[in-house]
Amino acid sequence: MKGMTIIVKTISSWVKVLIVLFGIYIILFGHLTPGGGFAGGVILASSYLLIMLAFGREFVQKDLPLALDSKLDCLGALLFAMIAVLGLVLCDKIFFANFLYQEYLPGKAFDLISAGTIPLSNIAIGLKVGASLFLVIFLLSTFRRDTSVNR
Amino acid sequence: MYIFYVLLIFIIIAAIIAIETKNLLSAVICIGALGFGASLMFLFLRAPDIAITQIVVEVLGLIILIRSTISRDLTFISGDKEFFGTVISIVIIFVIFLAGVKVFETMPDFGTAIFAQVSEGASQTYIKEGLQNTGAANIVSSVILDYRAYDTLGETTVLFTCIIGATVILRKKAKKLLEEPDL
Amino acid sequence: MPYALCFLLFMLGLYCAVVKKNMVKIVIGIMVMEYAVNLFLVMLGFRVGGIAPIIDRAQYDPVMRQVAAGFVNNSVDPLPQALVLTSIVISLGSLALMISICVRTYEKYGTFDITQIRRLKG
Amino acid sequence: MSIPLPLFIAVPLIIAFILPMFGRKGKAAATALANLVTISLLVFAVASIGKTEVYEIGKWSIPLGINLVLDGLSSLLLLAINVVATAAMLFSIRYMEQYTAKTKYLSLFLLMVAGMNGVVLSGDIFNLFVFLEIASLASYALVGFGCEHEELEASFKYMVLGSIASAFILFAIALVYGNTGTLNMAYISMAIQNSNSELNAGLTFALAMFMAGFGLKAALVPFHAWLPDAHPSAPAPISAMLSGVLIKALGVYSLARIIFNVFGVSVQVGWVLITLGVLSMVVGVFLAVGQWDFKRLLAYHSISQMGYVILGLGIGALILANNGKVEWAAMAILGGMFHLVNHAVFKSLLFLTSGSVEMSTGTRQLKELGGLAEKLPFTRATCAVASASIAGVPPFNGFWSKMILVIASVQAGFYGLAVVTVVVSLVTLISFLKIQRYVFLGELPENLRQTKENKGFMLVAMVFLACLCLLMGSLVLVPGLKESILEPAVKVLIDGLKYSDGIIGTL
Repeated sequence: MKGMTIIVKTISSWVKVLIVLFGIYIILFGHLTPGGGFAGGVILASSYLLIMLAFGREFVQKDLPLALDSKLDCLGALLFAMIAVLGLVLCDKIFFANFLYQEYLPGKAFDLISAGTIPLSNIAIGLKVGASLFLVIFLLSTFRRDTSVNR
Repeated sequence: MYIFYVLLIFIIIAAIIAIETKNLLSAVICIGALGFGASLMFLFLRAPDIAITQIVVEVLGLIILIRSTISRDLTFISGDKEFFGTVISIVIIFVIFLAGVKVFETMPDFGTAIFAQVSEGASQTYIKEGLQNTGAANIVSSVILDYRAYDTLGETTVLFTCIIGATVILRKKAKKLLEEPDL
Repeated sequence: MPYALCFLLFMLGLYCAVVKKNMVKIVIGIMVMEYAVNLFLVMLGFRVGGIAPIIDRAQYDPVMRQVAAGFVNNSVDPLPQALVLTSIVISLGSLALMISICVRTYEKYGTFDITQIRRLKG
Repeated sequence: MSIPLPLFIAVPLIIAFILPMFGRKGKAAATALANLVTISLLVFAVASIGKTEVYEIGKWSIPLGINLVLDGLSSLLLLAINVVATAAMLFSIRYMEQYTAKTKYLSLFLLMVAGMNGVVLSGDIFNLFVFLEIASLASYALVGFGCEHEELEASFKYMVLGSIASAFILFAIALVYGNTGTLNMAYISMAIQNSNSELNAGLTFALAMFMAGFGLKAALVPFHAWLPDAHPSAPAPISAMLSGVLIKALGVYSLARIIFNVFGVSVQVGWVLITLGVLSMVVGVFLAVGQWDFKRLLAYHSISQMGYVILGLGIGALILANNGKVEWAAMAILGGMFHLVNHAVFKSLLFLTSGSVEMSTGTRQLKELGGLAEKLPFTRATCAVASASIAGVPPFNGFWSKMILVIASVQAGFYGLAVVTVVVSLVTLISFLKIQRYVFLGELPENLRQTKENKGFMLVAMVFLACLCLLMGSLVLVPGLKESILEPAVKVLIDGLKYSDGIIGTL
């Protein structure tokens, strides 16, 4: 797939920035407003999807190689699990304790930096979801091309 | 209240068209309509978190479904399974449905919210003390990432499992010749 | 009554998954079932004239560390919403896995019709 | 030494997240790491025998948060899961060399183990559902791991029925929430006790949906269509896991927990369980006799043997609901539980031997095999042990559990059921004599002259399970073992609704 016309390419490269920003906003403010890691992650994935549709797969492949993408996927999941285990280590042997809020950084209600581990978890989930959903769509769309050559 | 009926009937019509149409592409598009209807419904049910998530998931799910259906050789389908089996399934499903309708009459009415009637339910505490206990103004966020964060770990793992599973299913070569044993 | 309509949606999905013979149709049936369950769960937590479970600055008293009574008495149930978020993710994941199995099967057999995909007996 | 319960889930999860990053070069390291995880989980499981513990995640007291519950039943299942997982993982070291993407395989395997551990430890019904989904989704992907025609077809069939089952279970959870306003199993149980003696319509419907959903996961007879396709199609260690523990952890355990501890037993439920059990036993065994595919035959026997377990539970539930003698109910449930553990061991051993035969010869059609007794002496010996166990030949473990079931049904006055049990056992013996006859005895086909025995860890895994088959009779015969492993599990089920008092009371 070569990509689409110049109009689509120009517009989507602009829109991409907006979508990414919106996704990051949704992730970061997940504990204050509607949204959260999951919705934001899906939005991030769809921004890359837009680029893929407009510019073709090879372009995205250069920008975000598949191997890196699957590493990001593992990393996001690992981060979230680490937040859980850190509670086991730092906070009185309690799995999933919100150790930041309770012990180190209570923050002020309605501030961006508040609620302890909740924003951190949102970021980890956003990373994980964005990477993994993009990965699966990429796989599904490239798979068809390979088979059509084989048949 | 009537908005819920309108939306539900819209959703059900979309589902019926999606199920009965012979064209796979229109079936997928009807699923899109269903999903957006559901998203609106969530918005009217005062669940903005879910409405946002539903709408973005819907877009992504539609792309996944369309990717898999368009430009396959066979977008049109014909006929169901054998007649006898179909009739039996429909009868069984209809009986379960009637039983279900009877059951729902005994449940608390729509719009009365079961949690408000239970004395020591968890939800009351979430609403009253959620902000104080976790520091998050979005109570849903505080439930999924603090009170019930373990569920969310499970949810992340489910997604991870599916992605690993999809990469495994879609890999190019599954079997290889066995070299001489090294163990 | 809305519950019964929701259950009707669930049963439509079940009908589609059991009776149809096209793989994509079966996947659609399962999706419809999952939508029905999600709707049902959120409906359980709704109350008439409710507000979303997100606290405003105006509804919180930082000195007393208390939430305004208007919020406590009117907020809808946050717990089913949290469950539905989890369940939406699960259904998206299983959709991805199911579609990849379908696509791979299509590549092997050249059809989505399960009556023609019958290598296994019984 | 006390082990924090979340480690049962956290350790395999974290390693599973790390493993796909290893890539092709780190395959040996990844394999070693995965084996280390399963072995350490087994050590944890052994260390947790005889303990009762409630662990609240994130310091939130229930019903605010989620709790993990370790009691007799959970620790029995944990033991079974991790024993079979260890053996299957040892077996995969060499067996999975014939497939690509081994690190992903290991990751999925650990996710499945983590899911099952999560299911048996969970005290919250929605959390149970989430972990059930992890285990099921990992198993759908693993069934299709070979990506051949049959495997993909079986995987799709399994996935469709499994997803329908999950939707049923989730709907039932929603109904329970709509009627009781809580998700914690102890609180649900308390709400049911407090309301009045009869279940209301919504909860009855929820119970029916739970039974359909978990029945599908456990492949009881009206819902068994996916099992004979899915279990043989998977790679052999995965077949061992699926037949050995997955259907038990997701199906039977959850069913028993929901019926006995959450909703409480009733006469109707007892009869439904007995009917399902007898149907599964009879239909499964007669369908099995006619099979000519090694693994498919074994898969049908899984249905039949699960029938024994459900029959034991059903008789127990019926006696308890009728306020009969508790000792009799205990006997029946003991038989069921003991057979569950035994079946985990000998069925996984049988699948491993079938994998060994398939790997050496390249086929699993009984008609194409024969005379392998001299070529594959260890496989032959372990297969003979496992066949004797499943058919209930005296010194092996299967005999003891079947005998307990027969005694229990005679005590309870169900003479017909006792006869059915014995007859099904005889038919099982016949079909396993068929396996011995066609695989290991008879004439060696020309193309199998070069067959070599598999060496190394595959043998270790098979011999380990075979020794367990021989020794597990001692679980009921040696007094100390019975009280520490099986009795607590039976007691949890006998105590029924006291489950909630135990958990809420410990606060």
